[in-house]
Amino acid sequence: MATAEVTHDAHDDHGHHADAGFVKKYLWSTDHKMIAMQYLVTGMAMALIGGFFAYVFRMQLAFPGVDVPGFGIVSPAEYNALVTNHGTIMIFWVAMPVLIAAFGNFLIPLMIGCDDMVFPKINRLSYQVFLLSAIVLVSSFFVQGGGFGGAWTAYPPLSAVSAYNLTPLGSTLWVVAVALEFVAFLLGGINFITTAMNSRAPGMRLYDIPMAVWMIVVASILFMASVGPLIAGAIMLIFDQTLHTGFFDPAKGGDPVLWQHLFWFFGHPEVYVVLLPALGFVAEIITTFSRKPLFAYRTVLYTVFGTGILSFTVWAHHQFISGIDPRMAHIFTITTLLISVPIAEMMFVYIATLYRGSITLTTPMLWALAFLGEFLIGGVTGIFLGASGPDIFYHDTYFVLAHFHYTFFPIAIIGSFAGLTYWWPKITGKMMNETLGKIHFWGTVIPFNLIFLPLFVLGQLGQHRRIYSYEGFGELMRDDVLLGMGMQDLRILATTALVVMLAFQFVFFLNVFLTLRKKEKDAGSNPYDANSLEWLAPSPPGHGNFAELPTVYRGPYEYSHPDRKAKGTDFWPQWEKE
Amino acid sequence: MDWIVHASTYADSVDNAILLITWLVGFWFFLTLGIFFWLIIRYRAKPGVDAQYLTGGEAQPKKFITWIHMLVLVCDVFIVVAAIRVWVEVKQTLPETPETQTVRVIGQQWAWSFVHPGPDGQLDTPDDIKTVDDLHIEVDRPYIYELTSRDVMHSFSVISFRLKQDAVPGRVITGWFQATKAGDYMIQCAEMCGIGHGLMPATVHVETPEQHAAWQASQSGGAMLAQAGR
Amino acid sequence: MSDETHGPAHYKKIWALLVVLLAISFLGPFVGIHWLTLATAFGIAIWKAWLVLKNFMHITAQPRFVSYMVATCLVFMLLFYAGTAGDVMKHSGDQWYKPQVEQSAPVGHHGEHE
Amino acid sequence: MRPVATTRSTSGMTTGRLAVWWVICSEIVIFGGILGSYIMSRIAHDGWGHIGFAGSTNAYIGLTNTFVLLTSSLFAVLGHYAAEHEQDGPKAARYLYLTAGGGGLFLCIKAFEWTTEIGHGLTITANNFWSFYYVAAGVHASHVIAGMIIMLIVAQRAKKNLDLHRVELVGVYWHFVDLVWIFLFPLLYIAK
Repeated sequence: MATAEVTHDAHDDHGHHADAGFVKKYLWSTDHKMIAMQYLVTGMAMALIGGFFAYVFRMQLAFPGVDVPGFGIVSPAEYNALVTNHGTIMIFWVAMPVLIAAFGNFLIPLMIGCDDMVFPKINRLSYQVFLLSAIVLVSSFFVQGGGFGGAWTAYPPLSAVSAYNLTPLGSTLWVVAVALEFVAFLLGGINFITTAMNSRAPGMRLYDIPMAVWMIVVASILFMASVGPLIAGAIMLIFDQTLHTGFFDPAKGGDPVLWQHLFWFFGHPEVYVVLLPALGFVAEIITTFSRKPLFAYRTVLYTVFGTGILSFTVWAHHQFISGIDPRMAHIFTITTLLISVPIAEMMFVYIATLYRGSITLTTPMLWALAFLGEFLIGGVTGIFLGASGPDIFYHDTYFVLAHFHYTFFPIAIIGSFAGLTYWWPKITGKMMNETLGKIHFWGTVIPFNLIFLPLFVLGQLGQHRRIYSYEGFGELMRDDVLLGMGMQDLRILATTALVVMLAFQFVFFLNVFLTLRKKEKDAGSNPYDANSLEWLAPSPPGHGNFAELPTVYRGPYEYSHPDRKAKGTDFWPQWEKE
Repeated sequence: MDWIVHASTYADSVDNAILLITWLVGFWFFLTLGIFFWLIIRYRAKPGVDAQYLTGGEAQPKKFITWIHMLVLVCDVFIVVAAIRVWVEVKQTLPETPETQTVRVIGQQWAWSFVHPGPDGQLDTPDDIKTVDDLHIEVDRPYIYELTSRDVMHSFSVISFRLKQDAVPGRVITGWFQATKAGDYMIQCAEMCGIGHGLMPATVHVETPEQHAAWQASQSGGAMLAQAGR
Repeated sequence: MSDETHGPAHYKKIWALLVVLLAISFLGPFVGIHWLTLATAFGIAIWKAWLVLKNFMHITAQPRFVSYMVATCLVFMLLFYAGTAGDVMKHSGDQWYKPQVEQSAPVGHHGEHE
Repeated sequence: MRPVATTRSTSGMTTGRLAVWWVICSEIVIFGGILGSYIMSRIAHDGWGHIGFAGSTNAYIGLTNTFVLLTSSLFAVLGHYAAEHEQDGPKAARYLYLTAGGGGLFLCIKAFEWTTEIGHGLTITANNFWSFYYVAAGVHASHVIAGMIIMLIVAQRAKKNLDLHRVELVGVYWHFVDLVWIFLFPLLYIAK
């Protein structure tokens, strides 16, 4: 059991590390906060690449054959590579590193009241492997033949045989990058799980753990338990590509459907892997800014576990029409619809948290509420796709695309900005500019809806995905389908909105720049009067995080407790004894 | 759902299932969204009004959540039943009437090949008609398709029929359709199949029996040629 | 972690048992009954796995949740198998079949295979 | 110097042991994916039991290798005992060297076996059985190599009576590698 606790000399000792060289401080650090920043910066850089890709192929769709400023004329091969890598980057190199790795690294030790991860060196290794994977992926765009263009699902035989995909090097590098990335997150994930299980502050029982930590840990467990088959599949795919084995080649007795199962057995839980951390951030934010306890903490926890376990039973709903036995579709329809129950319950619980609260619409709160509202759209449109019969129509249309962007965008972008703006004072010690924050918020969320609502309409009209120009399809160039707009007008609308949204991201970078330039650290350790342990640490937390490692006396959401109100305050931090 | 043509017998079934889901889901969506915005507006921070300490352990709100729980489950049951009924109709039953004909659909990079049974109504006979990117069928006649692929995965999708099925190499998948309206409809490939994925539009020509017979007659020469070249 | 049963003598006993089981599973095919071969081979594999888990890895001496973790992962694999086998393991199903012929054995021609 | 975090154990297990079990869980699903795919393909193809497929694997070599791994596992657990109950670092290190030696012997036998098979034209592309054979055994062998490297590092420290708890951890990992082989043996060599 825990014997040694705080050793002040140790902290002083750590203090000297501050004047180590640049490499030692920023690249070779084992400090969980620095590794979090490394993940965050890498993830944001990759987000810029992914966003640029989106800009290029949206321009091509809106104005087929146009010389896209900053890229040039888009060929079909380039178009395929752009959409493929946009998807891959946004999920594996943006959502995962930012939501799980960056926030997990930053928050877990702070929120459970300890000074670092349990395996700091493995943590550093995890980032280095991740960085390597990012480099491998980016390099795959520049090799001979260009980047891999077989969709992020990489269905063989297209992905396995270079005679079919015509990108012999690009596709292999793509698989290698993805496999390396999985290794990085396995290392990181086991670190997160172990830290949260083993290094909690004294007094912190299971039900005293902040939701953000719970969610990141459950997400890491889901990732760890689901990724295995895909790692196995990636190994087989690499052999198929390089040595021409026939794991997925029907001519050699293999089966392409096997890959689909290996992929989606991971691919569906992956949705929840990135969803859960975002939900965790939202829980922290809406409780803080409505000054209320999280409604039914235990119910949320049970629904998280329920969702997690159910998410392993639904994967084939991505394959309804992809060659699986039609009888299996019945089972997967039922399990998929079942998963709506815990998710709906979680939504209701979050919304119920607002009831009789005292809501302040700060920037992080706006992001958190936008997450709930937008994700709701993503959630309900998922029902259409999870039901086998309607999926015959919807499969591979823009409806699917709009649906999962309504889930992934709130998760990866809105969720990240919610977390980032909320914990920014803790990360840097300085408050962000609220006005710029709100401009950025509205400048992101309104265009976001203008991008993807038209795409729902296009999907409803039967437009398929991953087609680089619709000019050859008469049925997809109709006039006057919605409010006097033709289908091409809707595409142009979506593209325009995307450009506007990307432009508004500079407001965020301006805000970051202005904040970092501020001289004084004006945040204080607890700017929001919040309860969880990270607000005890100084902002920004130094090496070792806490001056004295805290002890926990209660749950993280004790806002507006009647006993405390009598004392004239509406929050009751976890670390205060009385 | 009258946005796009429904030109097959089961297009309406698919649309009706979608419509049912739209109503059920739409109800929950607008209800939730309404409550959500109402709460945000109603409970904005006001000076002198404190938040209430509600942990959700109280009996009243708990009962409320359980209720919603049950209602969602009931909606799910309706959706599952509707979805499965459509699914069985489209994917798991084949027409067995004597006028049913079989066509072979083969995907390849980047075109669709079709093998029509020809005047005798039988596949693998000398009068088979092979075409590329043009499928000719008779209106109101049930067709069974045998779908396969020569190289990579493709997907045979006729939106106006609400028909979509992936073509998997090494696997022959059967299904059916019965067109109800004459006309030309678009076939899209709905599974990423390489560089030319965006460039393989094909057409299904739904013809009246007379038109179809005329087309068959015009093709018979070509069919003979194809046969000779075999 | 200080069980008396976990001394070197105990470990050697378990090792001996494992070796005996290995011999049995090796001898299984010599009886020539196909189902018996499979039953001995896989029954014994599971038994051996349990012996190693319990006696060498001390899974029962760990907190209960460790067993649950391992069991959950195994159950997920069974789930994967159950969901996938219907497509990959079968030659035909509802509305589909694989026209593929069996592969030929490469023995006889020692040489290049693509 | 070590963070306080590493000294806590709120779950009731030491951190290292907890992490090793999580590693094992993640390995279970990786091997589960490979072996599950193999089993499905194997059952799908009746011919895979015959000569030229699994019929051509050398069960005697499989038997020897299983024996070698089982024995090395015994050494690992004896090393664990020496480290934990006798606090005897050098003795534990000796057992670890023996274990790693077992791994080395296993790899040598494997190399001989593969060389013979490849010489007979049974390469990874011969047919899908052999593809699975080399991939499954190869991924397992890479775990053997990783285990040996870790084991030698741990043994170096243990010799100086340092980090003795790691002897157990690497042992648990080694037993898992052994466990995988226990299933690979009937799958690749016995079921014909």
